[in-house]
Order: sequence, then C-alpha cells, then structure tokens
Amino acid sequence: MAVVAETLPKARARVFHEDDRLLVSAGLYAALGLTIALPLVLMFLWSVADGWAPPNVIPRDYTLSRWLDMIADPGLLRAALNSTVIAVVVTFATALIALPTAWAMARFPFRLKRLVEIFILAPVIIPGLVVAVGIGQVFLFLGLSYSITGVILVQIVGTLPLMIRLMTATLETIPDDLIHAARSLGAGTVGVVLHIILPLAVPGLLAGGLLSFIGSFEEFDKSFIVGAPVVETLPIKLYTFLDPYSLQLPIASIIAFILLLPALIVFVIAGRILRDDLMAAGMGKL
Amino acid sequence: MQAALHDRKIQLALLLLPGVGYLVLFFGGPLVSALIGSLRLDDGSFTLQWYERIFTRATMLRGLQTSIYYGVAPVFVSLLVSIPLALLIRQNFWGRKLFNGLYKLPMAVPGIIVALMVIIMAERGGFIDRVIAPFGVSMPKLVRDEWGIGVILATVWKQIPFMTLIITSAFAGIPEDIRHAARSLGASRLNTFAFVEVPLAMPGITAAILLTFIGSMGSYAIPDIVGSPSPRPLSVLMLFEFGEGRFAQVYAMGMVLSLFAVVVLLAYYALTANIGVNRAKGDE
Amino acid sequence: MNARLFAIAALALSATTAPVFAAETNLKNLDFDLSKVTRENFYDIVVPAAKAEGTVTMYNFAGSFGDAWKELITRFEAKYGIKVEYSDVKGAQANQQLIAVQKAGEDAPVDAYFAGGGDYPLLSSAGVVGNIPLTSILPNMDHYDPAFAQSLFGKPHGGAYPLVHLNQTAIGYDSAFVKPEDLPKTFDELLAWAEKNPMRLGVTLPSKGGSGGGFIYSVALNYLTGECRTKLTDYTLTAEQAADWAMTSECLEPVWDYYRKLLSVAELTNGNADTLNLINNQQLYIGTVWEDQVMTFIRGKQLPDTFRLTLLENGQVGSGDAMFVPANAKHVAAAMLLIDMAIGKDFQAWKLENKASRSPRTDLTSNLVTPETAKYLLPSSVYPRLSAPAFWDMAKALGEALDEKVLSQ
Amino acid sequence: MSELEISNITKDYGATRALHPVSINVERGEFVTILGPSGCGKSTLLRILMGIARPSAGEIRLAGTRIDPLPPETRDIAMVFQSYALFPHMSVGKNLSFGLRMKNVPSPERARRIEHALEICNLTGLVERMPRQLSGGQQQRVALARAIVMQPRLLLFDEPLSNLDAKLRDTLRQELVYLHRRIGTTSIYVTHDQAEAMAMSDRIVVMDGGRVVETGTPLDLYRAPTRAFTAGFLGQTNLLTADADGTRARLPWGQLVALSAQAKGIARVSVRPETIAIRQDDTGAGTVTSVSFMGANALYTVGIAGTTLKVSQAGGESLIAAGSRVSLDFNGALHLLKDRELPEAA
Repeated sequence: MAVVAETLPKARARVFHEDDRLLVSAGLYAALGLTIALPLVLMFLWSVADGWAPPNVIPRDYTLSRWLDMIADPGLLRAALNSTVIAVVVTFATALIALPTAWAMARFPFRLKRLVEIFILAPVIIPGLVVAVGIGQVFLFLGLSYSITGVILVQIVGTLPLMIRLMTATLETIPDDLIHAARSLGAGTVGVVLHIILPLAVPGLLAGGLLSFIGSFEEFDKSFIVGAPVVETLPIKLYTFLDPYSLQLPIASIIAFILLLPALIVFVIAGRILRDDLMAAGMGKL
Repeated sequence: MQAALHDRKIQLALLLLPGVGYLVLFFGGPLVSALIGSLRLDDGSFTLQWYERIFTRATMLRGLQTSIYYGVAPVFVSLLVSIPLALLIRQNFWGRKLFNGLYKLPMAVPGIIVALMVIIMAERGGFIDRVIAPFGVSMPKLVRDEWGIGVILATVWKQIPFMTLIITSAFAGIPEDIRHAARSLGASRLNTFAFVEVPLAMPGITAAILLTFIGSMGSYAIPDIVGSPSPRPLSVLMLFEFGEGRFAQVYAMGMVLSLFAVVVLLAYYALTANIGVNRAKGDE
Repeated sequence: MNARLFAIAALALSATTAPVFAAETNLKNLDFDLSKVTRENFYDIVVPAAKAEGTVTMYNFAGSFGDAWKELITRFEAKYGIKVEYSDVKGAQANQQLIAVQKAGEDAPVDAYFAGGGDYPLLSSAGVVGNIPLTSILPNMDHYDPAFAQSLFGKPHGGAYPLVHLNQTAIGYDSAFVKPEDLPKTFDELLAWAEKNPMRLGVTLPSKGGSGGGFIYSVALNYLTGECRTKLTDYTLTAEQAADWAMTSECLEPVWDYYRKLLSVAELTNGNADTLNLINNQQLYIGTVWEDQVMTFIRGKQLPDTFRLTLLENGQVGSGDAMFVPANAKHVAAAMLLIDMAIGKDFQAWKLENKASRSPRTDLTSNLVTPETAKYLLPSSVYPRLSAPAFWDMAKALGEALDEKVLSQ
Repeated sequence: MSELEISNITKDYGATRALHPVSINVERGEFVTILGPSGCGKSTLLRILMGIARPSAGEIRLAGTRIDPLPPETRDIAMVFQSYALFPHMSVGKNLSFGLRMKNVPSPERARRIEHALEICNLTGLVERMPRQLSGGQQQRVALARAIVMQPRLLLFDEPLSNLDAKLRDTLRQELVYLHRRIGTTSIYVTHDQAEAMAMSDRIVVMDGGRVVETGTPLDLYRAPTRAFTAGFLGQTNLLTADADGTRARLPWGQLVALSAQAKGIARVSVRPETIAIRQDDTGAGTVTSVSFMGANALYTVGIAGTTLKVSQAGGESLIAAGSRVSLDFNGALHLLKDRELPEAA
C-alpha cells in the first residue's frame, strides 16, 4: 500500500537547505499542535476537571467520576455494538451496490452521464434532515421505521455517493487490455471480476470502505430520525448529551472523546491506506 | 436472453441499476415526497404558504442570506490556508509522512465537537482569554458575533484538510515536464505557479470549492452553537421547525437550500464546460 | 379534535376518585381491568399485572435528568423485579415518532414517557396520551397538587398527563459581582441594571432555551394589562392562534420595546447552558436560567458557589414535566407502577435535594432540603409567591415574533 | 480446410462500416501478418478474432469449429497486447499461471508449462518479480510467455513491439521469429510496420480502408504487388503510368520494357527504386534533385520527363552530386497494377 507521502512523485521533493526544512517542519507541526492537539487536550482537561473557572488556565481539581459514570452505562456498550454492526453492514452493502454502477460510470460512454453524475452527487447536496424526514415517512409506510434495517438503508443513501465516485475513479484507471487479456486467457465474467477488477479496485475499495465506515459510525441525522430511540447507535446515544441548548462542557467533552476515539483510530489506520490521489479523483472532479 | 445480455444498452442499464436504483428508491422517493409535502396543507390541498413564509418573513430571508454567507466566507478563508499548505506539504520536510496523516484528522470530527472546541478555546473568558489576561489583553468577540467569525473559524478548521488534500493532488497531477517546460521558456517560479500550475490545477480547486461551499452552507451544528442568535442560517431555522413538527416547512426550506446548491452546481458546470480542461473525463 | 377536548374537559369536571374511563378508554393493550382500579386496590390489581408484563420501556426527554431516572429505576427494579428499558430521547423527535406510530396504528415503542409539560397540546391532539386518570388512582398521588391534577396550564387532561417534576425559570446572578442592594427586583430594574452594566446581562434566545422563552412570557405578563393580558393568558388558544396574535397584535409593543432596549445592552445567548457558561467564565453577572439546571451545574462545579437565584416582581414562569402512558403502550400496568414510584415521596425528596426538581406533591417543600442545597434554590421569599404558570405555545409564539419584530429589523 | 477461416466478416458501427466483408484463411502453423496503416480495420479484425467485439456479419472457424459466437475465454486463442496488459497485482509467475488456473490445468502440469514458457522466453529467475520491476523488454517477454503457456491453437499479436526502442525491437523481432519456429503455433500478427511484417511473416495480409487489399508472401508482395497501395506501403516505389502495346510498355523516360502480362493502352506499374540503375551522364535526360546517403545505399530523386523518380543505388565509391545530369536504366520485369487510377503524388 502506498503511504500517502509516496503517492507524490519523488521528483517533486525539492532539495531544501537544512535550515529551511527544519523551519517548515517546526512551523507546520506548531500549527498542528495549536489547532488540533491543543483543543483536544483542553477538551480532555474539561472532561476530568472538577470545576474550571477563570482565572485558572488549567483546572485546579480533577475527577474521574464523570468518566466512570459514563462508561458504567451498559447502554453505551450496546450502542457501540449496534454502531459497529451497522457500520460493517453498511460498508459492505455500499461497496456491493456501488461496484456495478461505478463500473458503468467508469466504462460506458452514454449520453445522460452528466445527469446521472449529478443525481449520484445529490445526496451530498440535499440536507440530510430533509432526506431523513422524507424517508422516515416512506419507511413508516414500508414498516421499516425504528429498525436496524431501516437505519442501514438510510445510511447507505449517505455513503453511496462517495463510494460510487471513488470506485468510478479507481475503475477508470484499469486498462481495457487487462480485462481482454484475462478473458483471452480463459477467465469468464466472474473470473475477471474476481481476479482482475476486484484486486485492482482494492485501493479504491479500502478508501471508500473506510470513509463509509466512518461515515456510518458517525452518522447522526438520518439514523436518529429513522431509528431513534428504538435503535440506538453511539451517536444517537451520545447526542442527547450534546443538546446544544443545554450542553455541559465536562459531559460534552467526554462524549466528544468517546465519539472521536474510534474515528480517530480508524483515521490513523486509514492514513496508511487512503490514497490521496484516489480521494481527490473521487471527490475533486465534478 | 444471452443476446440481450450482450446488448451494451442493456448491460449499461443492468450495471447502473443497483446504485442508481437504490438512490431513486431511497433518496429520490423521499425527496419527491418531501417536495409534495412542501406544497401541501394538512388536509392535502395545494399551498405555497410554506415557501411564502420563507420569502416574506424577515427571519427566514435573513436566514437564507446567512446560509449563503456561511457557505461562501469559509471557502475563501480555507483557500487562503489550503493553497499555501498544499504547496508546503509537497516539500521534503522533516516528519512529512506523519504530518500528512495528522493534518487530516479534522475530517473525522463531527461539527458539534468542533463547535465545542471553539467554545472551549475562543469563548470570551475561555482558554485563550485566560492565557492572555495577565498581559492585560482580552479576546475579541468570536462566539455569537455579528460577523460569524466563530462559525467561519470552526467551518474552516473542518474544511482545510479536505481542501488541502484535493489541491495537493491537483498540483501533484501536473506532469513535472510541463513545469520544467515553463521554466525553460523563461518563466520564474512564481510565474510558473501562477500561469501554469494554478490553471492546470483549477478543475480540482474549483471542485473543492464547490463541495466545501455546499457542505458548509447546509451545516447546522456549528452555526447553531457558535453563531449569532440572530440571524440564524436557514439550516438552523430548519432544525427549529422540525422540533415544532412543521414538516412541510422543513421540506420547503430544504428545497430552497437544495435548489440554491443545485443552481450553483449547474452554473459551475456551465462555466467549466467551456474551459474544457475537465471535460476529458466522462463524455468520451 | 375539539370534540375530543371537550370530552376530556367534561370528564375532568366529573372526575372523582372513582374510575370513570371504563367505556371511553383509548388504551389498546390493556391486560387488566382498568375500570376497577382505585387508589385503594391499586397495588392489588396493578402489581400482579405489571409483573406479568415483566418489563417496561421508559423515555426521558430531559438530558440533565438521566441520573435521576437511573436512581428511580434502580429502586423500581429492586422493589418489583420488573426490568426497565430506558432511553434518552430528544423530545421533538420522540413526539413525532409517537404521533406517527399512533397514526399507523402500531404499538407504541414506549410505556412511560417523561415528556415536556409544554408538549401536552401537541400530544393530546394527536391522541397519543392514554386516558388513564392517574392522579385519581395512583396511591402516591394522594398528596398531589390540585392545580395540576385535572388540567395542565389551562388544558384539561383528566389526570392522564400528570407532572412529576416542577421547574422554575428565574434570574440567576453571581453574588460576587452583584451586590444585594443592586439586585434588580423588577423588570424595569433589570433593564436599568443592564444599562449600567452593559453586556453583563445574558438573555437566552427564546427559541433556543426555555429560560429565554419563560423570560419573554414573563416580560409580557409584566407589561400587558386589560384585554391584552386576557389574551396573553387565554390557554384555550391553539399554537397557530397564539402565533397569529403574537405576530400581529399591537398589544405586544411594550414587550418589543423592552427587548429593543434590553438587547442593546445585554448579550443574547444560544441556550440555557450558553448563558450559564458565560457566567462561569465571569463574562456575565446576571442571566436568565432554570432553577434545576443551575443545581446540576453547581453540582458539576460549572458555576461559582457564589451563584444565587431570584424572581422578579409580577412573576416568572414556572413549568413542569409530565410522565404519561401512551395510548398504544404495551406494558400499561408496569408503566403506571413506575409513575407511581416516580411521584412517591421518597424519590421526590431525593430529586429535590439533588436536582432542585420541585415536586407537585403538596407535602414536600424546600424546607425539607439540606441548608447546603437550600442556598442555591430560589429563596422562599420569592418562591412560590412569584411563580406564574407557563403557557408554552404562547411563549413560543412570542419568541418567533421577537425574531421577526426585533431581532431581524 | 484451413486452420483459421475468416469468411466475409463485416463490422458496422452505426452507419459507419469499419470492416467490409473480409475473408482470410490461415494454415496451421503459419505466421500471418496483417499490415496496414492506422484506421485500416486491422485492430477491429483482431478484436473480433479475440472475441472482444462481435462481427456484424460473417463467420470465423478455428480448426473447423465456428468461434465467432463464443466468448473470448472459450476460444483457445491467446493474445499478446501492445500494452502487454500484465496484471500489475500479480508476479510474473502468477501472471503466467493465471490462464492455466482459469482453465483448471492441474498443478504439476501447470508448473511444467510455466517452467517451459519461462525458459523459452528467457525469463528464468524472474518468476517472483512484479511487472513494475521489469524492463520494457522483459515485460514484453512475460506477455509473450503468458500467451504461449496457454498452448493456444491461435496466437494473436497486437503490435507487440511498438512500445520498445529500435534496437530492442530488432532483437525481439528475431527472438519472436525463432520462437515461432520452435513452437509452431498458428499466429496472426498485427502491425503497421512493413519492415517488421516482411521480416517475420510467412504471409502478409495488407489492409486498407476496412478491406483486404492483397495477400501474399513478403517476397511476392514486394516484388510483384498488384495494388498501388501494397506497392507503396511495402517499401518505397515509383508508381508510374506506361504505354503498353501488348507485351511491352514504354516508361516515361522512353525506355521500352517487357511486361509480365499482356496489356494494352495506359498501364499502371510499380517500379522499385533499386531496380533502376543510375549513371552520371552529361547528355542524360534526368537531373538529380536531391541525394540522401543511407549507408548501405544512396537514394536519389531524379527529375525526368516531367516526373520525379526515386532511385536507389547500392554501395559505390562516390555519390552523384545534386544537379548532375543522369541517365536511367530499368532492368527487370514490369508488374502491372490492377488499380484503375494511381494515387496522386505517390
């Protein structure tokens, strides 16, 4: 797997004076520290602070009791489990649904392609709330409301556009000749898909899969309206504490960490797998 | 049957079916039902009152303006940061690989948590204020302020990685030879950048602009928490209407917001269609 | 719909300790004879029925109340051995969910729903509320405040929508910065104080928090007189009628006027917690607050211990939240048993001490709390004397009109 | 019965006809090259042979079995692609074993065949390499090995040498010829490079504009083309008109030459530059307009009797300078072209 940095052509790395390189490093990492690490640290301090009023720059007293209370909630584990199962199913289903369509988008010239492209992009454009409320009514009619199935179905609406675009970008890069070669060597449609297209689509599938997983794991709006409170995912469980009109900083900070942790872990792993060029090809071309 | 499967048109239809069919069913359907819902009274009769409310109520009109403002302003600020950042991270500096992974973290942070961070950091009497208080300085108002600076900051924080990623790739996609050619023809490094690299990277950059614009125009958690209580963007007002159970109003507002985004998208297509650079793909 | 309301009203008038709902009950899944249940035989009939049901699902709409319900559930499960499935919900969404499920004729996903007092008109008009004269048959409701027993904020409910918790909007201040002699006692004095101390008063945006909604209604109560005040307190108005009136009536000019002056010197905040957070940051000295939320923040050390509460003359809005059994609930007996325990004196006393959650029980007053807690409660000199009943549909209407008439101009 | 019979294959794309009825027979073990400029239809024909494209009409038989309705994977045809089309995610060994696994060739047999293919393609030791770790020539050989390991009835080559530099191309061309002689698989080789075609093929099929122009051995086609296109495409030539009076014809500079076949009136003929002898002659009718020294020979353009001729002269101690007057002498048989008219400025 190409590590992100290596996707840039080697020749691009210009030679720098030693001082310059240090300066650039120092500047960039300082910026990173101030804009990302510091807020995270402060948020963590809030989650363990036992009171933090001015003029204290850091809290004077600390407590773990809030963390312990929160973690002791059996509902949390259940919700995490729900979220994981839903995210896994959503990820695989999204990939499965996206592949044929991405293939068509990548390989078939047709007249209404632009229109289909816009339609596939549309779920990104239309506010999730509108989709969710609309789909809520439809699901009620279909008897899918407040079920895990319903939540999975509605989440796929959100993950599908990105996956299709990423897979289209990936599949566009597979030369026709490879497929013809495989066929002339005796591979049928199944053989070609299994041995040529899928293996070559792996970078795209990994990138799309990770984004779908995170997207599903963190999705709130649509899952909430379609599933809550019968189906509780981690965000549904935790967002009640993040009610903007009554949120308490210490509790909210804990919640933020619980919500962020899996995503951050996945993202750090993803950093090794996500190909920038693919991401950009998937999202960066309209 | 066998012959039918070999017909390219039928193949195309079959291949498109899963993805497009899924979206038609679970996205198009609800959208149409939302559209119909936005044109109906409780008793089922036709009405335009929900749209009328959007375009006659001062709160809503200002909300629409605010939505557009919250969509546009962060994009400009993000660009100002992302382009230099994209240029910097293609240099060979110490710890570049690590940085490349780390700077993308904000992409995984939900908006509401970003808002929380802004409150903790930049609220008056918050962390920064406390740090600088001993020097007799105090923070300007960044939260709930008239110009939505807190909202812009938070949105930008979340947008920069995405934008940088796309812009980096857009620059990386330019063949080295083209740059060398420009330099050999006498262009300075700056001129090469301005007249060769930027135009070539433009399709990627504009796409990033468009997507971040659409994303931040529709976001509500950030403006809800750190934005001014008045005016509030349409997305926040929409959430309020949802709380009141006025679904028809929610639908109407959603339609107006979406329509605006779609118009911008189509305008984008119309404008870029003539440039031709990014038409290489898709229409062959 | 009106016919149904009249029916409830009529029933409410004729309500006695004897059950009267036998014929009209809208409960779908009764597994015992509700019409035979009285305060006296309640446990004999309901406990076995509840144990047979074996489980009960409870929703809580109030984010800050989770720990209180955990306490109740622990007690309930220990006493009856009935499992409680508990969920935190967002009121607006859960209400819509219940309404949708009711429309579809399906079983309700919840048996005992702790919902906002202001949600009653919405829920009852959709037929979601199960017609059970809880206040007449629950043994623990024998000391129930008659003001809420049959109707809520002017809307009759026949005992089906009993408040189990009372709360109060108030003026909160940091006594380290506001001297007792400077403390405003009226709305006029509050404005004067704010003009003397610009941007030190925090007012919650009405549509973003009940402390702001309560405040705007209180301002209206203070400045409106005569016919205007009659309209303002006409609880028979529907939400739409209230909205129309608020948007068009000249009566409210004094209110807009007050707000125009106030907001030029005060900070408009994004929520109840936003106001409190700014007070904790020592940016605001006075703010519109909820009494019970203040207690939660005090306990969490998110407010200075110099923080105190008061009420302004002519009254500020007091409200409450109810626990009811939806018409399509599956475990009616267990739900009734849970509500009975929730209103029990033990739990209500615990709630008052720990959450500053006032009780609709007449035998429970703030005299019973520890002095350590008492200093953060509203002093008895103003409460309950200055508590005025809430009219949330009107408060909401005023909030929206404020946005239109003042904020957006 | 030929090994491969292509009968009246046509291909239409909408209203455009990419292939007019094409018929070609290839004998068992033969190495046939399809030669033509880009757009002549040779690639379309190849795609149809492979099964990627379907003919609009006509049929194809391989060893007597009709194959045109069959999908590519069942045709017993292997192909070497211009782009090599090596699977980038598979090692050399995996690339080679792919087709065998697809056809369920048992493992020991598979190993033996791969071993053999590697050996004859000079690839031993590269089994574990990934395609991107190979040089262009090595990739080319892997592509070839991958095809021959299948032991197909028919091997197709789609300009397989065009991505290589000139020197490597020569080497590989020889290797290919040698290899074909060793394995003897019936092969069809598509190219636009006439030198390649002549050097390798048993037979050449010349195509132009979606039609087969002419078929023959390299020698016949070169020496006695019957079409101006063939004559012009295979090497250099002078396309001339001559006045024929039965068995003889008069060339533009007045020389009378014997005809290979009877003709009367205006005859169209092809005269190869090397069949004309050039001699410095101050009284000659021609004038040298330019001289290119090519090493083994020198190429002159000569203006004579209103036409311009190309004349090639082998070796020689000295060159004739431009501007010199020369006389020309054709010695050989004139072959008549069957074209009705000659292309302008051939």
